[in-house]
Amino acid sequence: MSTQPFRLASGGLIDRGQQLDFSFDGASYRGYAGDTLASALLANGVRLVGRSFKYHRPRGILSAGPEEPNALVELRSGARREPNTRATVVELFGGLTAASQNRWPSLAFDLLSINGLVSPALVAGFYYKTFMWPASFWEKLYEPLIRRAAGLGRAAGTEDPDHYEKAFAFCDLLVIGGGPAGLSAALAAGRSGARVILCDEDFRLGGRLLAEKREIGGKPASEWLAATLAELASLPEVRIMPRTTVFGLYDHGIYGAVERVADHLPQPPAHLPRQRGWRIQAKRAILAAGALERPIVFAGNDRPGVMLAGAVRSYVNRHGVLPGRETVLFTAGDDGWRTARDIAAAGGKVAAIVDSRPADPARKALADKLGARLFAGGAVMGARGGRQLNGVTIRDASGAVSELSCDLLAVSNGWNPTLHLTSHQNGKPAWDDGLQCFVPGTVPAGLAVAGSAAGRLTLAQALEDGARLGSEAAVETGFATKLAEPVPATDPETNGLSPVWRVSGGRGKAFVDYQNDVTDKDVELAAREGFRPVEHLKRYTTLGMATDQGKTSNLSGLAIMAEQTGRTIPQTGTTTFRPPYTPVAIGALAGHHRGKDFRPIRLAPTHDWSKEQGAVFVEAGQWLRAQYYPRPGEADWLTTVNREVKAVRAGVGLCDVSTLGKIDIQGADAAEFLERVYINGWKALPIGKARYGLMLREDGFVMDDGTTSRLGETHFLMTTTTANAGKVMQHLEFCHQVLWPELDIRMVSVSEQWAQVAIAGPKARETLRGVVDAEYDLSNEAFPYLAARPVTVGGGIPARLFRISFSGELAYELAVPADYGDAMMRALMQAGAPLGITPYGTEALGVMRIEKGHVAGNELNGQTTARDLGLGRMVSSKKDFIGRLMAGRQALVEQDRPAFVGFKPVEPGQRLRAGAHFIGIGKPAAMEHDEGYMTSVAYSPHLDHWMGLGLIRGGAARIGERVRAYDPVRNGDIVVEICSPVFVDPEGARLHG
Amino acid sequence: MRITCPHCGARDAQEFSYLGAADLQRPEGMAASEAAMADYVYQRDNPAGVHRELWYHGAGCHAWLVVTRDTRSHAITAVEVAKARKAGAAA
Amino acid sequence: MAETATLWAPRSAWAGIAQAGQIGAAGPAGVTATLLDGFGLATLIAAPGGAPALSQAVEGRLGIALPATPKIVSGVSHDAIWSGPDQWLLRAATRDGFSGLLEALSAQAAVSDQSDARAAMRLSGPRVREVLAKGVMLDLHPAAFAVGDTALTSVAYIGVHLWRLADGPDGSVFEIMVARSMVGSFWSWFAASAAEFGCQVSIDRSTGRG
Amino acid sequence: MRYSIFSLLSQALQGHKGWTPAWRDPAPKPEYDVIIIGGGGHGLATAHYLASRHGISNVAVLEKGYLGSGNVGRNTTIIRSNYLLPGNTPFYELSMKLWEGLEQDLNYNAMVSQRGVLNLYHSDAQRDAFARRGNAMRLAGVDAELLGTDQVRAMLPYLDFDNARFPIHGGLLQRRGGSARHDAVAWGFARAADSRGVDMIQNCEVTGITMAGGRAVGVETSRGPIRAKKIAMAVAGNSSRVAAMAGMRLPIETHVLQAFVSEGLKPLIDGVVTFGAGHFYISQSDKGGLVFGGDIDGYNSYAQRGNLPVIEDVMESAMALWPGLGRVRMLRHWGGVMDMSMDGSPIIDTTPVEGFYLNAGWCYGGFKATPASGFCFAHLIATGQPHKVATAYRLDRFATGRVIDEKGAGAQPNLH
Repeated sequence: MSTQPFRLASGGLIDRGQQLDFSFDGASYRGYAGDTLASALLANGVRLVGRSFKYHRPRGILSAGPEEPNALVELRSGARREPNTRATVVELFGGLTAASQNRWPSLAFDLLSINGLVSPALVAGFYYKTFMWPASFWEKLYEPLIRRAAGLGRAAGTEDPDHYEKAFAFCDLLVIGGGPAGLSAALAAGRSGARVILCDEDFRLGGRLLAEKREIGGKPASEWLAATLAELASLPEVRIMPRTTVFGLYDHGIYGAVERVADHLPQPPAHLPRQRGWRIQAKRAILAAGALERPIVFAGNDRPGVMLAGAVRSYVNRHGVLPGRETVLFTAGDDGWRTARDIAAAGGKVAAIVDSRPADPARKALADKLGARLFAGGAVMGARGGRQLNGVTIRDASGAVSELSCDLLAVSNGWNPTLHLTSHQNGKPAWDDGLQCFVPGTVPAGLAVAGSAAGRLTLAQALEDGARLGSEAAVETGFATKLAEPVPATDPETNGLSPVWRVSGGRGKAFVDYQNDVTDKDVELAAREGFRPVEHLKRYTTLGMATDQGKTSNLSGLAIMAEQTGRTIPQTGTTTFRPPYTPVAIGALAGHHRGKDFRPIRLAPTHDWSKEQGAVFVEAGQWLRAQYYPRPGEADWLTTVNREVKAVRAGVGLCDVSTLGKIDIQGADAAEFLERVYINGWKALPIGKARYGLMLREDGFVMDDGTTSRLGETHFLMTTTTANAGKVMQHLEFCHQVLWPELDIRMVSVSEQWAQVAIAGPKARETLRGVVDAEYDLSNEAFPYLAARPVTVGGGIPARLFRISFSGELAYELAVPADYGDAMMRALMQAGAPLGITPYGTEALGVMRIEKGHVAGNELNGQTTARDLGLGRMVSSKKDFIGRLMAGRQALVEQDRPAFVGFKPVEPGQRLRAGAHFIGIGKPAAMEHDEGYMTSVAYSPHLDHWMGLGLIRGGAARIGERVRAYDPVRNGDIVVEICSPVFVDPEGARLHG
Repeated sequence: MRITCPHCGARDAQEFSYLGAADLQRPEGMAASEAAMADYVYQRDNPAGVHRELWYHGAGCHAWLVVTRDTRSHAITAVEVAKARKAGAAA
Repeated sequence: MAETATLWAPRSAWAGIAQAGQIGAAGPAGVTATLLDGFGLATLIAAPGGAPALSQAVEGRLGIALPATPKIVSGVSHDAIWSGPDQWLLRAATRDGFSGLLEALSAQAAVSDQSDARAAMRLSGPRVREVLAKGVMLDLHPAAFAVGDTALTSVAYIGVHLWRLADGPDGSVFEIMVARSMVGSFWSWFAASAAEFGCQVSIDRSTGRG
Repeated sequence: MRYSIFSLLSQALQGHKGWTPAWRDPAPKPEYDVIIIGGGGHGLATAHYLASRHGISNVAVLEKGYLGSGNVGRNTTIIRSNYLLPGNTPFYELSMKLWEGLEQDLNYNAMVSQRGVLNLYHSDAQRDAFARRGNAMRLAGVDAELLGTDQVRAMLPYLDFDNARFPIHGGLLQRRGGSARHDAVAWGFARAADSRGVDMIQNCEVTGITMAGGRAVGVETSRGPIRAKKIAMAVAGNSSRVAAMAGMRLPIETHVLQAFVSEGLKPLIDGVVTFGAGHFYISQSDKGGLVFGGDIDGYNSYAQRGNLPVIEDVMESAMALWPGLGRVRMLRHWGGVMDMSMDGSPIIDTTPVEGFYLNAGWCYGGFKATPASGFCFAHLIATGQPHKVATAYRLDRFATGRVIDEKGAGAQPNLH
């Protein structure tokens, strides 16, 4: 266990009483509660953390926040491994394990660093210019090599053991960022009683206040912070959400956020998710996300030990870690000097300060006070060192070059406002020439930007903006704000800056985009080859396309392109950002919806009964339906289904049909309405009778079918297919509300109210007799085919009985209130037991409907017309209805359109397959000879051979002809005979029995 | 997006399903021409800008709504109940 | 007849889905769920222009007017719950006499019995809003969704009908109804969402009312 | 300059100082033989094939932004020819053949990579529909294999086979399907067309079509008027807007489709996989990012961005298909605007306006079609006749009923 050699003796917002052991690349270390993985690694003197993407250069820790491009690790192990995790935002926990990535065999010795040697050829876009010959080598040789080398960390791939959830929140004001601006805003709005949500990605609130030594109201800023947090906690309508990143801004004030509920723990505690994805609906929002510091492009600027100056202050002041023994500061403005001051205050050594600006007596005096050499008007040309920085090359104002040794180079080049969310709705940032940065340009409605995120970079401005915008938001959402308290004063600060985008003249690569290994030379090459629009620059060089989305690189790249093309930065382009602000775990946005919970499952009221009967279930849209009921000793599903079919045709069977859509239609115009939505007539349907109906889409193709019964003069019950129930309801509502609101139609779905079962077979009536109350006459005369009437069962339970048949047998459908669905099945089984009643599933149902030539889902595929399906005679010519005109279009009434017929194998033992195409015998298997396809097949135990339904050119006119059923994807190619689609009982004698 | 259903109040757009242009007139009756119907079924203005369009509040009150929305910004400026357009007094 | 009665025993929508007891975190339950059963429920849809007459008819019989906006209006034994323009759910505490009532109202409305079509539960407890926030895409803050407000919406891709019944010292009381066929998936969502706070589940077989 | 390993190495030795612009940046001439409106994939491909196959190089491609700024640079890079209907299959197969020879044709490595496209099925009915499609492909000379669960499991062991809401029953595999580097396709076509003299004119927005005697004779642009003998539009996403300039309404709605990429990861998945029980497809780029997407948002939009419901739907489908993706992070998401046609299939045709040619309606399938679209559009522009594989893509098919509706969804664009 190490001794944390770089940890300061005191100070920092860490709990030194709470030691946390962790490991990195197998070595054990110790940190404290309050550390990030990065701060703990630095405390332990670990500098080399990763390898770069293309050249496998050693990389360390650049930043102290979400912009980190270099220090990416694989966090945790096994199924919980999280690749590409920024060490700078990982909250340290006891037992944490992390490993470096993109190196082999080890971080210190990485064989692929050989890429550095051939790097002259590996410039931007090199792959577009080569690997073209021979063509087949791309997939076989070149690409596998590239794929293996590319990528960074390794995902686990195996099932994520943690769970996730979603949540929805609503507020008057959403504050994004818990620094001084955000806290002031939340306080100002919260005091008015407005509902405020404040989210901060950090685990501790305070933003830059945690990293700086500042004063508010004449006292250390930490006191103001503590008092503010305490007051916010006391406000009941204010919700503070740390560890929560607002990642995206969507339409109408909806913000996406991810709350890391348990990422700071070894594992989520029982009953808690790992992360929670939030949809936050905010009437107003204030973006107070601060700013991100900018590096400078110079040779070797990626050496471990080169760090952003503000990050150095974070480590010193917040984490009590001095990341180097001997520091050189390279700064383009006043802000960097804070780093020198804070290092000195912490007892560290500042060897030199290189300030790009001309000499200034005050700065000279300060440098002297800090004991640092000052290179005014100078620049760092290069940084030396392999796995760790060991010195810099400095050019002074006179052009003289000197070498200086150091192990930490703090770089300060001003800050870029964290304006990402303002560009999520295509908003373009605007260039501020005074500040030399992009500031929010067009800002989406409802959003305001405060403090550094707006380019108002001083603490005083942050506090002022927050208070003002927070109180404005409260007023705008209907809350009266108390007289605003004066914004407390802060210690003075200056922000003089003269940014340096690139220092030329050094030896070695100078990186613009660290993570994607894009150098200044790559940008120059893009300019030379005409990839000058900013999007071409990004896409050609991959600048800004890495996991940090260019947070530290986009502006430098633009600046170098501007310099190359003789334009200004804003003429060259703008930086825009796409959501998410930082990468978001897929699991967090999926929440509960995975595995069986991906989508709801619908179960029929008879489901448990079917389960008890040993049913195998099948997905039918959202429903699970009993597919077949295997019995012990049955060899395969076909044996079972054959038994079920035979039992129905010989005796009686029962099959749940509760899943069919049932729509109750009432109103004076109900019959007229049906006339308009179905192709056939309804006005003459007598009360107490059912009729088969077919409805089209307005484009003339079939939408759905089903039986509809007339329960009263103005009362119908429509049934739809299981799959289309919702779609049909929506269609009918459209027809009523949008097309014909003048009709008196009152519709409601009653699908859930009724359990419905088909009882089919010659003994169906006898079975029903034992279930339907005695006063109802079920004789063929009293209750003929297509009768549909209320009955009672079980001594007065209201029920509906329909004499309809999908199987072609004497059949009924009995519907009872769903609470009685289970009982109905038991009563039927009991009544039918002496008759050999057999439960059957959707497979047997399918066999029998194919035997009868009834169309179903495979035929109603959205590409068929009523005419195609042999149902053209149903079409009424006396009325207008949905789809009438379009069904009559030229191409839909052509004689050679494939039409519905049956098929049987010429060799009776041969199996048919749905999806086979029909080819004329003797014709080559080619598209121009394609005559149609098989829609449905089944084995008929009645006929003792396979049978099929399908669509073939010429249709019924070709009955008796033979064709090939060509099924190359299953190696099938057999001869079939075209036949009538009705295989069993074509006269319908069974039906009417 | 949020759509303010005149019946139910402001709801997430996820509760609704979208159909398309709202102001198309179905050619009604036996006298309607095939060409007019093809135009109704297939041709669209598809403006980049203000668009009146039909949404169905399927997860809510089942009302068809006419939403006026800008297809460039997604900003919604009006929501009406479709049925009220013709039914008027009857509803 | 006794045999018939046993054979024709009704089975609740909740049967096989949820049981009484504590789910999720141990200790004091953050939310309490009471599974409701045995209530009567029907859709009433007024004829064009017929809503006032229907409301009068209901008020005359049950003492409650039909709300014109998304509200629930409760009487002694019945609730009228807005469920769409000119459309309501009428809920009765028990099914006794319910079919007679529906028969009587069918002169003024399209009436459809839905007593078996929904599973319902009552939720209360200090964390109830936090549980609902994991699926309900509506603002349930009392300023936005007051006692008596009702909404048709969806939770975890499942259509729900919910209302705020009361506010009490232990948090608010909500009731939520879902389609019978989806109650298993709904419960899966609910149990996962409530687990964090611990949930006490009980079953009220007698009545749909508290 | 010709690209090769030799030019690359020789340039490496001289600091890459000798590379020249990939294309010129010319000012528009007053008149061209052909103006192509739209410098996206299809417009650039059309220019290349006009110049290389028909010898017509007095051509300008007018682009309102930068080359490739539309959907060619926003898609999920999938190429495939696994279509069902005879109107489509030969066209997409021609496209696949052009992809297979693209790098040699263009002297540009667009990283065409045939690592396979697998469409999963989750029910017997879906299997039958896929068999029908696979057989149709085979009849058209396209490779197709119908796999069972075990074969899919062997290829993709990480998928959810044991606890899925919609269990995987198998898949339809086209091994020749795969992906290509989208930007490079645009750049390759642009560079090749430029080398034959085509003018690529960026930042040149067409604001009007100039008509004379019922004929289109030129365009008004942000860079001044330009005359042309023939004017061809390939501006998917904005087709209705440009067609309106010529007085036409189209059977098209503009919708937004979102796409997603994860952080770069070491290889996890080789080919393209599509989920059959939801809207989701995924592949992995050569850089290591998982590239994935789902359904269109479903409402008319020109905003090039979408909303959370569809984003969440995509993530849920991702987890339903492959529960190991939970900790993988989505890095970026974006949107492109699509020409959603009324039957889900494109239009390549002449128009009632003489001299005005239409290439539109690509829905979200335009990228894979890029080479054949350019090839067939160039053929139509040059010869006045449709190319034989594109004869079904007529504008009047909606009136005649000869719709090409692969999904059977009908005249509702957001269902295609």
